[in-house]
Amino acid sequence: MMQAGAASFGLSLTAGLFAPIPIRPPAASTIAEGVDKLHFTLTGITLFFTVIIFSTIFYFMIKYRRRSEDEVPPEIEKNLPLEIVWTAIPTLICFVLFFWSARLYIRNARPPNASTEIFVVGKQWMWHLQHPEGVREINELHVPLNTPIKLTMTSEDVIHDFYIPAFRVKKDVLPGRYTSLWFQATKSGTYHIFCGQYCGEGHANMIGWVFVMEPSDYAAWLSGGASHESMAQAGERLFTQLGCVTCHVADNTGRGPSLIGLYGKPEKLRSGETRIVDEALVRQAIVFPNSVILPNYPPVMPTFQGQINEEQVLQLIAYVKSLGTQERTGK
Amino acid sequence: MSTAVADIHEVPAESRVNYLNASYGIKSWLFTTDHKRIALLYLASITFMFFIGGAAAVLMRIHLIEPQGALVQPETYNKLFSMHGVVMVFFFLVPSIPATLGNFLVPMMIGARDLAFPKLNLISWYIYITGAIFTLYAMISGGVDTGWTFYTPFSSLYSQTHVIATALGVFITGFSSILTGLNFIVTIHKMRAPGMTWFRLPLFIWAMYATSVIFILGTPVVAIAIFLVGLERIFHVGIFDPAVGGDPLLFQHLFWFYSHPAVYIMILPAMGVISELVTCFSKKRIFGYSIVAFSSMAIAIISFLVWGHHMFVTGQSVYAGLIFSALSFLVAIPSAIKVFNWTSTLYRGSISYEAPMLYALGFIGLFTMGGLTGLFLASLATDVHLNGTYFIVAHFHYIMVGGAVMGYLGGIHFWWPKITGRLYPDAWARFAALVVFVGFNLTFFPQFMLGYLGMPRRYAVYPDEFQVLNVMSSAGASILGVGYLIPLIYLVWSMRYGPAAGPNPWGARGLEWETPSPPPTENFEEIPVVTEEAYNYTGARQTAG
Amino acid sequence: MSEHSAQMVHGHSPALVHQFETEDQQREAGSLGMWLFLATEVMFFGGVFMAYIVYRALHLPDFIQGSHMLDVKFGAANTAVLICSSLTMALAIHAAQTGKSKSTIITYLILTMILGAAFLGIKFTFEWTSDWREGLVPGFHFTYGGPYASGVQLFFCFYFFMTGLHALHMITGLGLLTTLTVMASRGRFRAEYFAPLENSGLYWHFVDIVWIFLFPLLYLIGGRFGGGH
Amino acid sequence: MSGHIVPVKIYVAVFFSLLILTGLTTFAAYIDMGMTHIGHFTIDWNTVVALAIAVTKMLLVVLFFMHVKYSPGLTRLVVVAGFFWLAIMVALTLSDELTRGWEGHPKAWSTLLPFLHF
Repeated sequence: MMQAGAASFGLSLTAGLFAPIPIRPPAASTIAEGVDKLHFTLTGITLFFTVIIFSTIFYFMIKYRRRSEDEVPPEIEKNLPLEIVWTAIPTLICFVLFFWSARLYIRNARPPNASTEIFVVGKQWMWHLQHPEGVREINELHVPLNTPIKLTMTSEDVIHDFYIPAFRVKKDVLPGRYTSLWFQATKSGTYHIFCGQYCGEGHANMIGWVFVMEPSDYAAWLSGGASHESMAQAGERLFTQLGCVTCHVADNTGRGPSLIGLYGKPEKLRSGETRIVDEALVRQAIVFPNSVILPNYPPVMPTFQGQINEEQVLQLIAYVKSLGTQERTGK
Repeated sequence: MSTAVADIHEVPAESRVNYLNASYGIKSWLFTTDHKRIALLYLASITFMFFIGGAAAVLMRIHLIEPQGALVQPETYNKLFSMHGVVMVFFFLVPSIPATLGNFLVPMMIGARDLAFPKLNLISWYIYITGAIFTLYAMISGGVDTGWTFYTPFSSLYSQTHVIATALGVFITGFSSILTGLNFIVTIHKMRAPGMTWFRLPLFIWAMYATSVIFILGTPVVAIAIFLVGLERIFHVGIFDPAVGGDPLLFQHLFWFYSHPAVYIMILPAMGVISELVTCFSKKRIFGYSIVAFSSMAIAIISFLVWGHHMFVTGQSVYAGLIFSALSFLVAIPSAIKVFNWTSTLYRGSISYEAPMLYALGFIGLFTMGGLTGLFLASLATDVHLNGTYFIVAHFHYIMVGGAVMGYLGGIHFWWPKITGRLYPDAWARFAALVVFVGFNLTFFPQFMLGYLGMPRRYAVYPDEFQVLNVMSSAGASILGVGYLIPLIYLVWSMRYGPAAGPNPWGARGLEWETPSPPPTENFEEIPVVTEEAYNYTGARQTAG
Repeated sequence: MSEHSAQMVHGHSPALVHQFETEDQQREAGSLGMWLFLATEVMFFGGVFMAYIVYRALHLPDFIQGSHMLDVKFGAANTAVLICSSLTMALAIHAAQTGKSKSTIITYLILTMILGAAFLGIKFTFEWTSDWREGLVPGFHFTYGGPYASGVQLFFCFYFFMTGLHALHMITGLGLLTTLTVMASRGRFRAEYFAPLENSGLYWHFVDIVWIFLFPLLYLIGGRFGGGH
Repeated sequence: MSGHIVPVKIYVAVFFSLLILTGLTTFAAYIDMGMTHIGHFTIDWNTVVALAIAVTKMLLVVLFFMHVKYSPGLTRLVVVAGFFWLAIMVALTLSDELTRGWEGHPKAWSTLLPFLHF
C-alpha cells in the first residue's frame, strides 16, 4: 500500500511537475558548452552501463531463477579473456576521459592575457567586489558581454567559494591567499552567484547576482553614479597615509626598495630564491615583510597585518602594479 | 568441507549451550571477550547511532521542503547536517560492517576460536562508546556546526559551537577503528584453520583484510589532523591560521588522506558481503575469485592515492589536480571489475530471491550508479562545476547508503539466523528491501539533478527554482525512513518469536554455517580442517548427495 | 570462561590463552600486532612530520631562526641518552632470551628506566623550563618579538607538539617498563617466553627512532653556522 | 624467526655507530654546505646530510635492535608498508604544496601545453 502510494505520488510529481524542471542550468559562458558536452558524455556512459548491468541482472534473475531445490548449476571456471576485456574497456574509457577533462580544465583555469581584472573579497557572509576603475559592489557583479573577466579573490575570514553555475566556474576563496578564476560571458542576463564552500551560519545567504550587460551598457553603468577614484588611486592614497612612501622612495634613496618598475618582473630574494613580483608576493610583503626581503635591504619593515583589510591590500597592490609599468630608475 | 560435522545439528537451539545463553546478566555482556557478544554490543550501539543520524536527516529533509526553510533556523540546520555527517560517518558507517559482521564472522569464517586479541576487542568497543559519549554530549549541549569535514579555519577559529567535544569524540573513536583493524589483520594472518589457505578464504575475509589496512594506516592521520584543530582552537597558535602563516589547505590534505580511503572502509566490507550473498543465492562459485580478491586489495591501496580530488577547486595547484585526477580514474577499474564478476556469477546459476539477495542485487545496481557518477567528479572540468553541490551529496549517498547500507542490511539479514538462531519473516523482509530501494532512489536521484542545476550543498535556504526537486527528494526520504524502520521491528520481533533457524537455513557454504545457530562460545567443537575452496556449491552437493 | 577448559584440552603452558592453538602462534600474533601498532604510530607521527615539512618549506628562514634559539647540546645529549637506553633495552631482551637470571633482566630494565627518566629530566628541567622563561611557549607564554615572530611561533608550536607527543610516548614506555620489571621480578620471563619484553622493546626502540629524526629536524635546521642564509 | 639470538657484540657495535653518527650529524650542522637552486626547487645540503644520517641511524636501530634483519618477511612487509604509506602522504601532499606558486609564472602554463596539443 505504501509502495502504491509512493508510486502514485512519484507519478503525479513526474507528470505535473517534471515539465518545468530544466535539465541543465543556463549556459552563459564560453566554458559552459565544453563542460556540458563532457557532462552529457559522462551521463551517456553512466546510462549505458547502468542499463547494461540492470538489464543483465533482470535477464539472469528471470532466466536462471531457481526452479527446484535440487538443481545443480554448472561449474563455470573463470574466463580470462573476458576478464581482460572488461578490465581493458573501463581502462580505455578512463584514459580518454582523463585527457579530455584535463585539457578542458587547463583551458578553463588559464585566464587569457587580455582579461579585465575584478577583485573579490569574501567575508562572512557577503561578497565585496571592486572594479579597477574603483566601482565597488556588494553581492552583485556587473560584467560586460563577450569580454574575458578575471576575478582575483581572497577572504577576510574563513574559506568561501565563488560559484556561478551558469558559467560552470567555481573556485574557493581562501584567507591569506589569492585564487583566481576567469570567464567570458556569452549571454546577457542575470545569473546566480553562490558560496560553494560551507562558511558558517549565513552560508546559504551568501549569494548574489551576476549581471551580464552589453559592453555599451556596462560602460554607462561603470561611469554612472558618483565619481570614483580608481583602485590604484585609492592605493596611492593609502600608500601615503600608511607612511609607506617614507621608505619606498621613488628615486630609490629610502630604506626600502623603490617600487617603480618592480611589478611583474622576477626578483632574487635574500633567501636565494627568485620570484616573480605578483599579487601574492606584494601581499606577502605587506603582511609578512621579513619573508620576502630583497638583498641589500635591512629587514626593518613592520607588518601591516590587522591594520588594513583585504580590500585595502588589493588597492595597494593595484597601486604597486600601476608603478610597475613605469621605467625603473636604477639601483 | 570440513571434518567438524557432528550430530549437534539435531539438538534444538534452546537446550544447547551457545554463546547467548552461556552466561547471563549485564556483567556477562559488559565484560565479555567473546567476539560474537562484542559484535552484538556494537550492533546495538551503531543501530542507536544510526537512528540518531537518521533523525537528523529526517529533520533536514522536512526543513528543505520550503525554499525559505520549513522547520528551523539556518543555525540549527547547520548543526543538523553536521550531526548527521559526524554520526553517520564516524559512528555508523565506518564501524558498521567491520565491527558487527566482521567481529562476528572473521574468526568463524577462518575457523578460529576468537580474534587474536579478545580483550583488545572489548577495549575497542569501550573506546567507541567513549567517543560516542563525547559526540552525543556535544550534540545535547548545543551541537556543532562545522560539518563532518571540520574545515579550518572555520572549525579552529570561527565556529562558536562545541567543536572540541565533537573533535575529541571523533579522535577517540578513531582508536577503536585502529585496534579493530589491527586485530583483524593479525587474526587473518595467524589464526586460519589448517588448510585455510589465502585463496580458500571467503571474499568477505579479503574485504575485511583490505578494510583493516585502511583502518590502521589511514585513521592515525585523521586523528592527528583533528587533534591539531583542537590545539589550534584552544591555544590559537596558528597551525592552520593563515594570519600566522598557517595553511588551511594542509588540514584538508591530512583530513582527506584518511577520509577518502574511509569511503572504501565503508564500501569494501559491503562488497565482501555481496560476494557471499550472490554466491549463496545463485548456488555458484564466484566468477573470477582471485580477481575479485585482488581488486579488493587494489582498491584499498589506490584509495590512498586519490584524496586530492576532493580539493580540485579549493586552491590546490593545477599540477596536483592533474595527478589526483589521473589516479582517481584508476580506482574505477577494480570497482568495475567487481561489478562485472558479480553479474557474471548469476549466469546459469540457480537464483532464489530471499531478502538478502534482494539487498545484494539492489547493491549492485546502486553501486554501479554511484561508481559511474564518480567519474564526473574524477573528471577535472566537470568536477569544477559539480564540486560542493548536491551532485556530490547524491553521489556519495549512492555509494554509502545505496552501497554500504544496502550491503550492511543484506549481511544482517543473511547472518541473522546464525547470530540469533532465529528466522525473521521473509515476506516482510523482501517488502522492506523493496521499500528501501524505491525510497532510496526517490530521495537521491533528484539530488543529482539539483547538483547539476547548481544547488550548493549545506544550504539552509535556497532559491525557489530548486523547490520541486527538493520536495521530491523529501518525499522519497519519508519512504526510505519507513523502509529502515520495518526491519528494526521484525528483527527485534524475531529474536523472541521467530522460528528456530537451524545451522544453515540458506544452504550456504562456509565454516560459519557448519556450527550450530547460535554458535557455541568456542565457535567450533574442534578446529576444522579445510580441504576445498570457498563457495563450493556445485561440488558440495555431489559429495553430500 | 573457557580459558581453563581450553588449556586442559590442549595441555599447554599457563601463558597460552584459549584462542591460540600453540605458543608459537601466540608469540607470532603478539609480535605482528606490535608491528602493526608501530605502523599506525608511523602514520600518527607522520601526520605531524608532514605538517612540519610543509611549514618548513613555506617558512624556512623563520624555522631556521627558531631552531637557532634551541640549545643543541641538550638535543645531542638527549640523543645519546636515548641510544644508551635502546642498548640496555636490547640487552634486557638478550638476557631473557639467553636464560640469564632474573636479576640481570631487572638490572637492564631499571637502567633503561633511569636513562628514560634522564631524557625526560633534561627535556623538562633544562629545555622546556628555560623556553618558558624566555617566553617561547606559544599559546601560554609567547613574548618573542624579534624577526620572523609569527614563523618562529609556528616553529615553537611544532617543537612543543612534537617533543610533547614524543615525551608522552616516553612516559607510556616508562609505564610499560615498570610493568615488565614487576613481571621479571615474579620470574615470568624464561628463554621460551619473553614476548611482553620483546614487544615492549620494539615500542621503546620506535620511540628512540622518532627522536633520531626530531633531533636534526628541530635542532639542526639549515645548519648552525651564522644566522642562516 | 624471532627466536634468533643477536650476539652482544653486534649490539655494542651498533650502539657505538649510533653515538658516532650522532656526533657526526651535530658536527655537520656547523659546516655551511650551501644550497643548490634547481628551477623551483631549493636543495639545502645541510638538511640532506642530516636526514641521510638520521635514516642510517634508523636503519641500524630497526635492523639490529628491533631484529628486523632476522625477522620473517611479514614483519618486513609491515615495516616497509608503514614507511611506504608515509611516503605516499608526503609525496602527494607536496605535489600540491610545492607547485602551488607555479601558476603565477607565465611560463608555468607552457609545461602543461602537451595536454592542450595532443
